[in-house]
Amino acid sequence: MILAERKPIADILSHLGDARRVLLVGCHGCVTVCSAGGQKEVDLLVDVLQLARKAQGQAIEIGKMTLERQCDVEFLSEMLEQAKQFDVILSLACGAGVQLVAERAGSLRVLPALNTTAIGVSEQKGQWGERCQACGDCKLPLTGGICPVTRCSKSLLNGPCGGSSKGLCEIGNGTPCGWQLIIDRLEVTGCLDQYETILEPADWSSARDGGPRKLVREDLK
Amino acid sequence: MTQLAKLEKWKGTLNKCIRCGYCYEHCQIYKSSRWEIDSPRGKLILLYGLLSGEVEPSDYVANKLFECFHCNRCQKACSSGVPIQDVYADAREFFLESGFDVVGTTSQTDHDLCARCLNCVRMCPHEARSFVDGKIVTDRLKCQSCGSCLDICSEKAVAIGRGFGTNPDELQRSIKLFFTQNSNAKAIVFSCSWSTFPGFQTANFDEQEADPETLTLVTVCSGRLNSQTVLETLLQGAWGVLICCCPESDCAHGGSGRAKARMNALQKTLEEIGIDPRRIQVSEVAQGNTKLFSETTKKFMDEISDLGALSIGGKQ
Amino acid sequence: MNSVNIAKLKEIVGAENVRDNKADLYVYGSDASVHEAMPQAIVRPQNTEQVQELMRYANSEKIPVIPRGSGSGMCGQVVPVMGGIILDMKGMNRILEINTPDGYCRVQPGVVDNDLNAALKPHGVFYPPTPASGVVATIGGEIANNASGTRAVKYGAARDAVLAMKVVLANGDCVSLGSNTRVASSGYPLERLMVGSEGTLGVIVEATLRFVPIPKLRCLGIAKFNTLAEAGDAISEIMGSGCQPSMLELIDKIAIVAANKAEKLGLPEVEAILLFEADGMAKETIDPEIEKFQAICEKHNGFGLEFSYDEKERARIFAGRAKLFPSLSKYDERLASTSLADDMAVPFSKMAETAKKIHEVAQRHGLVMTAYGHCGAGCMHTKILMDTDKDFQWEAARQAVAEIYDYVRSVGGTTSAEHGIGLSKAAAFKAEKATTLELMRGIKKVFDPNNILNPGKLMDGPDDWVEATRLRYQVSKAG
Amino acid sequence: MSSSNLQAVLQAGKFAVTAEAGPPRGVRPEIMRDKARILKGWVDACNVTDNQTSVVRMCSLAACKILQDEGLETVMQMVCRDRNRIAAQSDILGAAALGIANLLCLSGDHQVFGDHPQAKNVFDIDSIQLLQIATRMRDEAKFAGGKAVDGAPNLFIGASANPFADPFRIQVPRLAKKVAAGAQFIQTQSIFNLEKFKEWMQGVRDRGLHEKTAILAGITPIKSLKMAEYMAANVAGMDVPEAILERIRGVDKKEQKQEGIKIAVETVQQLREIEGVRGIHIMAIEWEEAVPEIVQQAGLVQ
Repeated sequence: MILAERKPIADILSHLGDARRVLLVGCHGCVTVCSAGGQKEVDLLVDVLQLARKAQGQAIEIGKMTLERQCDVEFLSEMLEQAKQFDVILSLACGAGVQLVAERAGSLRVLPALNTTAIGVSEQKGQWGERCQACGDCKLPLTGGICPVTRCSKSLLNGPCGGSSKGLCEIGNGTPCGWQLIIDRLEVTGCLDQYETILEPADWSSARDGGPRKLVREDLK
Repeated sequence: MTQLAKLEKWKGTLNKCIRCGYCYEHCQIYKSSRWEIDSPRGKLILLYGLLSGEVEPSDYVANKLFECFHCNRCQKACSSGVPIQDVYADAREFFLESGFDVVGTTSQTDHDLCARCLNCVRMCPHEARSFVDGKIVTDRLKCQSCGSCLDICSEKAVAIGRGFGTNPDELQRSIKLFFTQNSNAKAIVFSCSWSTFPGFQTANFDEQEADPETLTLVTVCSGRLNSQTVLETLLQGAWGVLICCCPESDCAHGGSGRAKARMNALQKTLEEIGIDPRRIQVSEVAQGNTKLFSETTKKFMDEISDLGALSIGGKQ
Repeated sequence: MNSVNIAKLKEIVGAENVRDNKADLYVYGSDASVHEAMPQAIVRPQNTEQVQELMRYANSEKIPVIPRGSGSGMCGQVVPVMGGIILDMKGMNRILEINTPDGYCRVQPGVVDNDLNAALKPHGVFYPPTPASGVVATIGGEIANNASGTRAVKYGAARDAVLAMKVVLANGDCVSLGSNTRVASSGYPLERLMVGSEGTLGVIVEATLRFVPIPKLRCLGIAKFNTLAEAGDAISEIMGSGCQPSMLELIDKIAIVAANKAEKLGLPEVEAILLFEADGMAKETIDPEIEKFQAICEKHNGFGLEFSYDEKERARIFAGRAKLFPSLSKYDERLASTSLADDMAVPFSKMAETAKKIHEVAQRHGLVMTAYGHCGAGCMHTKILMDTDKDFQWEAARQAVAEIYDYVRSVGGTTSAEHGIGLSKAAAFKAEKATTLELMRGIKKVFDPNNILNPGKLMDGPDDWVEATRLRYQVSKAG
Repeated sequence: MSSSNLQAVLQAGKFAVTAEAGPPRGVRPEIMRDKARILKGWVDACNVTDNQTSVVRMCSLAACKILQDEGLETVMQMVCRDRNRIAAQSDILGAAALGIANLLCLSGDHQVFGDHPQAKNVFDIDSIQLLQIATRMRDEAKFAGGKAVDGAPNLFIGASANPFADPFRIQVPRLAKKVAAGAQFIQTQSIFNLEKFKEWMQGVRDRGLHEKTAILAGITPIKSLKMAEYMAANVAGMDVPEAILERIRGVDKKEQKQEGIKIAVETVQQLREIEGVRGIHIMAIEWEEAVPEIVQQAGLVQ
């Protein structure tokens, strides 16, 4: 899923400036699964904004909706209609959703309430971790199913570097060494011999470096 | 063992219940409804009637046995030594096996709203929630109605069958009423039902008799109290919110730890928006420690009285 | 049994305050006694007007009405032997007024005793009866049964604390009895007649109660005796000593064993234990009394004497007595504690003798009976610990109860000190009050011509309580 | 054959000695010239670090040129953190053009350690891929993209190795990869745990790698207890046994430097006995004066 977490309230308030009528829009998609932008989080943010404005002695009028998803135009139309009576839309969607709304919100300012961080998985209660950088040329077949681009802090294709110690990466905060995970996987799947083949420099043109990607399926047009 | 046989073995024990009613004051469910069938004594009498044939098993009767917050205060208070929770457990098994599909106070999931994010499955301290055939299912024998899953759900798809005054909407209704009716109202004290709360059983004051500054509300496990209820309390005009929970070591549901983590996050948010974080406080009060409960409340009230009301504008 | 129009009841009190399904009826069909019966409906009135309307309806249809507090009575006072409607008074549970200058408070009947005292505490006063069941009993129930407790020896029973009340009669009229004054001599004190009338004369909808200041200091002592007689002599001498104990409790050996098991107290399992307490404003006045009590106990071979002012210490000393009633179930795994011959009142000097008599009767009938009570007030409690499944045990119990009350009458005692008559003590009551039964029935006729208020109790109570109702225990005809 | 003196020394079977110098965090060349004067004559070549620990310093290319002009042969270190394959090849051409004879290919420390943790890192290629690219430019005069190089950069190419990093069982295979990619010489991480190093060298010899590449054993003289404890606790992949720390703790604060030199010299002498060790690489961080002392005391003067 796409991982995201709420921006610090102080930032949201400063971005809102003195906008009086704010429409909060949640999303039932990934941001609900990682407890960042679902209905509960919208309701909570409504209360926090009201309290904040009350503390600052400024009025605020808040509308709230939670859409099925904000990354499909069809789900936006009704909300955009209602948004006309507001000064600004504060979207709790991931970065993609916020932008699709912004592209269609005409003169209305659209602000993100979340920081989108990664494509990832839920690792345990209250903890999610990044798994994929969307490089467009999946390396997993070569590394036992563990991604060197994402899980290694230096995206080494021929790791580990000299800083790997006791299974952890040199950058600390408990980050596991990507290549330790890869080597363990290769070993357990009986493919450790693959380790000594040198992986050629990657072709990054399919990744973000090649410019914003577009996925076109002629067969579905 | 035939289903009824499972209860048969408790007949001797049920005789031990002398129906003295000393368990009434301990049961949050009875105190909320005040119908005697909702008290531990009432439920034991029902089981007795089941064994003697004077009461037919029915959804209504089965549901009574599933309406319990497992706080175990009745069993602890029963000097006749009736192992009430063990009797209940067998009775629940009997009802489920006999096909009575009742929910009582166990947690239920609205499958249309549910985003299948499984956060509630991970949250459940009793492993009572699981994902089966595309749906979240509650094991009603394991569920202890502690409500840990209540707040974690981003879709607000999780609900406790019947709250007896402890569900979020019920709490918010009591809070709203308290602030509209009492000019002197200042704060809400949320207490979990294991942690001590004042002995008021069922009496309440006539309006002019007392104009209390605080209202104590029971949330069953403090881990079930959701952040929004606390914020809405401040929005209602509360000067502060105090949460009394059990010491973490005593909490059977891991609720104390969660309550502290959740309120800690809220305090940071308050700080960010210029409101003094001391307006939300969590403190541990072990079960039965009435003295500590009132001392804690008093200290809290002194502190927020200095802070004054959440005035409009200016440093809070 | 006349049929009850449930829709009418719902019209009067609102659907959410009426229950008529079998499960609820079954639960409300019993109290802490050995009896049970099925009511036809349970109604929870919210105010006096609703009670009046209910009574007008019931009176017109001649449907029995049984007012009920928490149902903690031990003799079947609220068991609906004639069916009918149970008035669950817990719907009327407001504390209406605390008037410290005039020294009284006004409460509705559904207020629980402990809650009232919790509300009075900040004012430095308490409602005196303080029965052990104060954790659950309601004021209405306590008044209907003239409840009292450990402190009755100094502060009296419910009847001494009730100044006035509002009562709804069988015909629905609401009358005010008594006055909010400490003393009154204005005709028949009908409010005192209502106290102890067990719901047979009217429905109490409001009561004005006197309260007494919480003493600054309390000192509780304990003395152990090797024989009941010695304890009994100590009781009489203490009561005659000119000192005023605020509590004087007797506990016999069986009660001690049960308390030890239930609360793991480790009390010495002697024949008798006396608990004596004196309270007041200053140590100077309390110490002499405590020393006097100690001296009297020692004179009668009392030993293991302790006393303390400290709250925690006092709670420890009192622990054995505090929850004795439920603890008796722990005496023996096979036996259940039943409320039979559960209380009686005898002159102080006869307390020890009565306890001995109880043990002797129990022995003869192959039963286990304990004797304990507020001996300072002459109130003796017993319980029969029996195997409730054995038919012969019930017959033995019936004979034992009859013999005990014959003895009580012979020493000038009375059938009940505080628990009331209900069903299980009706026979003894009728024997004791034989000469005034007609007088009482006349009064009942005036108050309740159609006999709808808690019929089949007191003067109309059964002669043989074993057959009076289906005993709530499953009495298998075996053995 | 490149014009590298280091390569010549190694090929002549002599025990090579290299050192390391960190360029200044400014523009003054004389700082490098001072270091040249200290090291000249004592070492066969001197490494110049490339923004070590992600801290901005004068670039390795310029600093090497300054040392070369002082007559001191250099080893230009190149990390993959700060440049993609285009910049890497362009710097290689520049180095060759300016007569720099040796290249050390490194992955580089993560920018979180340095003074610009907000920076975007590159890592277009890793150290092994850089070895391949540099070797191909030299041997086939071809760029990574396949086009011809106008005059091949004749460099003596090496890499680093850390016998103390985890997982230990992969360190020898990893060395084999580096050798296959073109590593002609290897400078190892600082050695304090000789047992572990010997175990690693055994693995190297078992695969005959010690004949395919020249292994120079890394030495860091301990300057102070604080530095030693820091290295032990905070530098990932650095193994400083408790015994070494005890030795430093055992001497008076003023003596700690001398004790550091003593340990270094002892280590060198033991390293010389290990079959397959073809020289040592002295990393005297900001303490260049220690190099002549160690070389002299360890009897390494040619």
